[in-house]
Amino acid sequence: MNGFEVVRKDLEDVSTLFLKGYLDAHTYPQFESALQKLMDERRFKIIVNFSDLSYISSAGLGVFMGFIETVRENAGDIKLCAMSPKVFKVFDLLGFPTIYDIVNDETQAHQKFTDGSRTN
Amino acid sequence: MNGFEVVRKDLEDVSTLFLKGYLDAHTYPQFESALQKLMDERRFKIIVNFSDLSYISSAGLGVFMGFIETVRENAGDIKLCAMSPKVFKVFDLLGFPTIYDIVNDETQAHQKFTDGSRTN
Amino acid sequence: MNKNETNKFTLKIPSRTSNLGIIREFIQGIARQFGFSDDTIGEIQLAVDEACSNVIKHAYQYDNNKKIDIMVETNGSKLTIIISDRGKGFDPAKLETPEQRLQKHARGGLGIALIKKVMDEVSFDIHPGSRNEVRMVKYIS
Amino acid sequence: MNKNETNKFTLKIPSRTSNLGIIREFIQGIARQFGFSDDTIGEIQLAVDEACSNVIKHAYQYDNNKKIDIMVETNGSKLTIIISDRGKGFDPAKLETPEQRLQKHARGGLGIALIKKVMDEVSFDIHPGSRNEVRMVKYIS
Ligand SMILES: Nc1ncnc2c1ncn2[C@@H]1O[C@H](COP(=O)(O)OP(=O)(O)O)[C@@H](O)[C@H]1O
Ligand SMILES: Nc1ncnc2c1ncn2[C@@H]1O[C@H](COP(=O)(O)OP(=O)(O)O)[C@@H](O)[C@H]1O
Repeated sequence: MNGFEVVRKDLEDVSTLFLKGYLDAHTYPQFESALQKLMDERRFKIIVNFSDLSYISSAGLGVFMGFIETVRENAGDIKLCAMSPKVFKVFDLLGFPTIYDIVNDETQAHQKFTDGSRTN
Repeated sequence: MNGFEVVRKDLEDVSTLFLKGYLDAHTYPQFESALQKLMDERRFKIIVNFSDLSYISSAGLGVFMGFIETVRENAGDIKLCAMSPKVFKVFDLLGFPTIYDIVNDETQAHQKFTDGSRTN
Repeated sequence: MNKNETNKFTLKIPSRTSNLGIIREFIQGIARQFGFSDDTIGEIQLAVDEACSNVIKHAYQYDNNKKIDIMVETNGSKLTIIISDRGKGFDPAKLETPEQRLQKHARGGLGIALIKKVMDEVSFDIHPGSRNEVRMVKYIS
Repeated sequence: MNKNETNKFTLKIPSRTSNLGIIREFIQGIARQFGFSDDTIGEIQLAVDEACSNVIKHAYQYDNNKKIDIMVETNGSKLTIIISDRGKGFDPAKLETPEQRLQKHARGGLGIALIKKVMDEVSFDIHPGSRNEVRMVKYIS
């Protein structure tokens, strides 16, 4: 039940990671290695789709903090989309929306890359 | 979550009790008093509809055992219907199907009263 | 979770029927994590509910101030649960069968029979007044 | 459950991240029974998860043989949770704010901030090597 899964899909130069289940201090290394793999392949335009994520703790948030600098230094970004209100709340409580683009769905996330815009 | 509810519906001389939620050593007195009320009103043709019952323990089974004699002595019966496989299993493990009519749905339960038949 | 590592939980919980739901959820969390199917989880929850209901009713006669001790251990292919009380105890060899109870239309007396039907191993260790234990085991395939 | 009666649970659980899911389910059972909304249950689960993750990582440095002690008490309008360890302790006054962490793009350092945001009261009682406690309270309206 409290399992976790990451599925990746690439579309041109944008990679999307679909997160499913429970992202906590037990499961975050799986997410970390999916992101590390993208770094190794030099794919820096990343969308994380949260639609199937039931739970996140600070261990999950920490993963974003660990990669965002490298990603942005390489003209990329991590766009976050499709969070449930429960998951969004955790990001919001810690002020992530001022640092990260968090949008409603994947289409909007792709748009952000096409427009080249970033909220902050 | 682990709450319990009984709703009663009368149709002519047959009374149906709908059980909802979790029937255990904590909640069985509610079911018992619903049956006691039927006894007081001398309504002995009883259907128990389990379709919304998520859980039953032996405390719930004991309630049936406490009333069945009185009910049958008064030319009535308790017909059980619409059990989930999980709930049926508990009745089955203890041999209830040889003592009680357990049928698929309420229509069949009413039929049993109309036909005047009893399995055992 | 590495299945070959022993994972042992102990829970102390007030002896109240209103806590049975919490006990069932606690057991569900462990049994699911260990990998049992939903059907089997339901059986294990039932066995634990029955044993705890017995402690609340028979060992502590609804005295809310008493505590139930629940120990759950997962190890290899085996989930072991020990439920213990400090009540008056009983003689497990002297219980009627469910068939006898049912034929008599006697109320109750089915809990231990259910535990035995759904668990793979059930044993009792009775020391009236000091420590009465029911120990039950379920194997995972 | 009579809300004005104290209901106190204690759980001892091996210090392993694979047990975090079980801990969250245990907390959910109690918080739901007490009458909290699903949103609030989620917050309480998160706070407990964070505190236990800290014990596993910082107090016991992933040593599986250690145990986390969790005490949960419901009483009146109040749920109190105490999570304790026997590790090296820390100085809760010397933590950076989440804003500082985020601006630095520093990894981690957000757990205790989250606990403080979602719980109504949070306090620490630190005795390095013997007993370090985080105590948190949530009121029910
Ligand atoms: N923990 C216990 N302490 C004392 N007596 C017990 C305990 N568990 C079971 N018993 C005895 O065993 C009997 C059978 O238990 P059980 O099969 O669960 O049925 P019931 O609880 O409905 O009587 C009880 O009636 C009681 O006398
Ligand atoms: N139970 C504990 N034992 C020892 N140190 C702790 C404990 N809990 C927290 N700490 C210390 O407080 C710091 C901040 O904790 P936290 O905000 O949860 O962030 P993180 O765990 O990501 O570092 C930790 O880095 C650690 O040094």
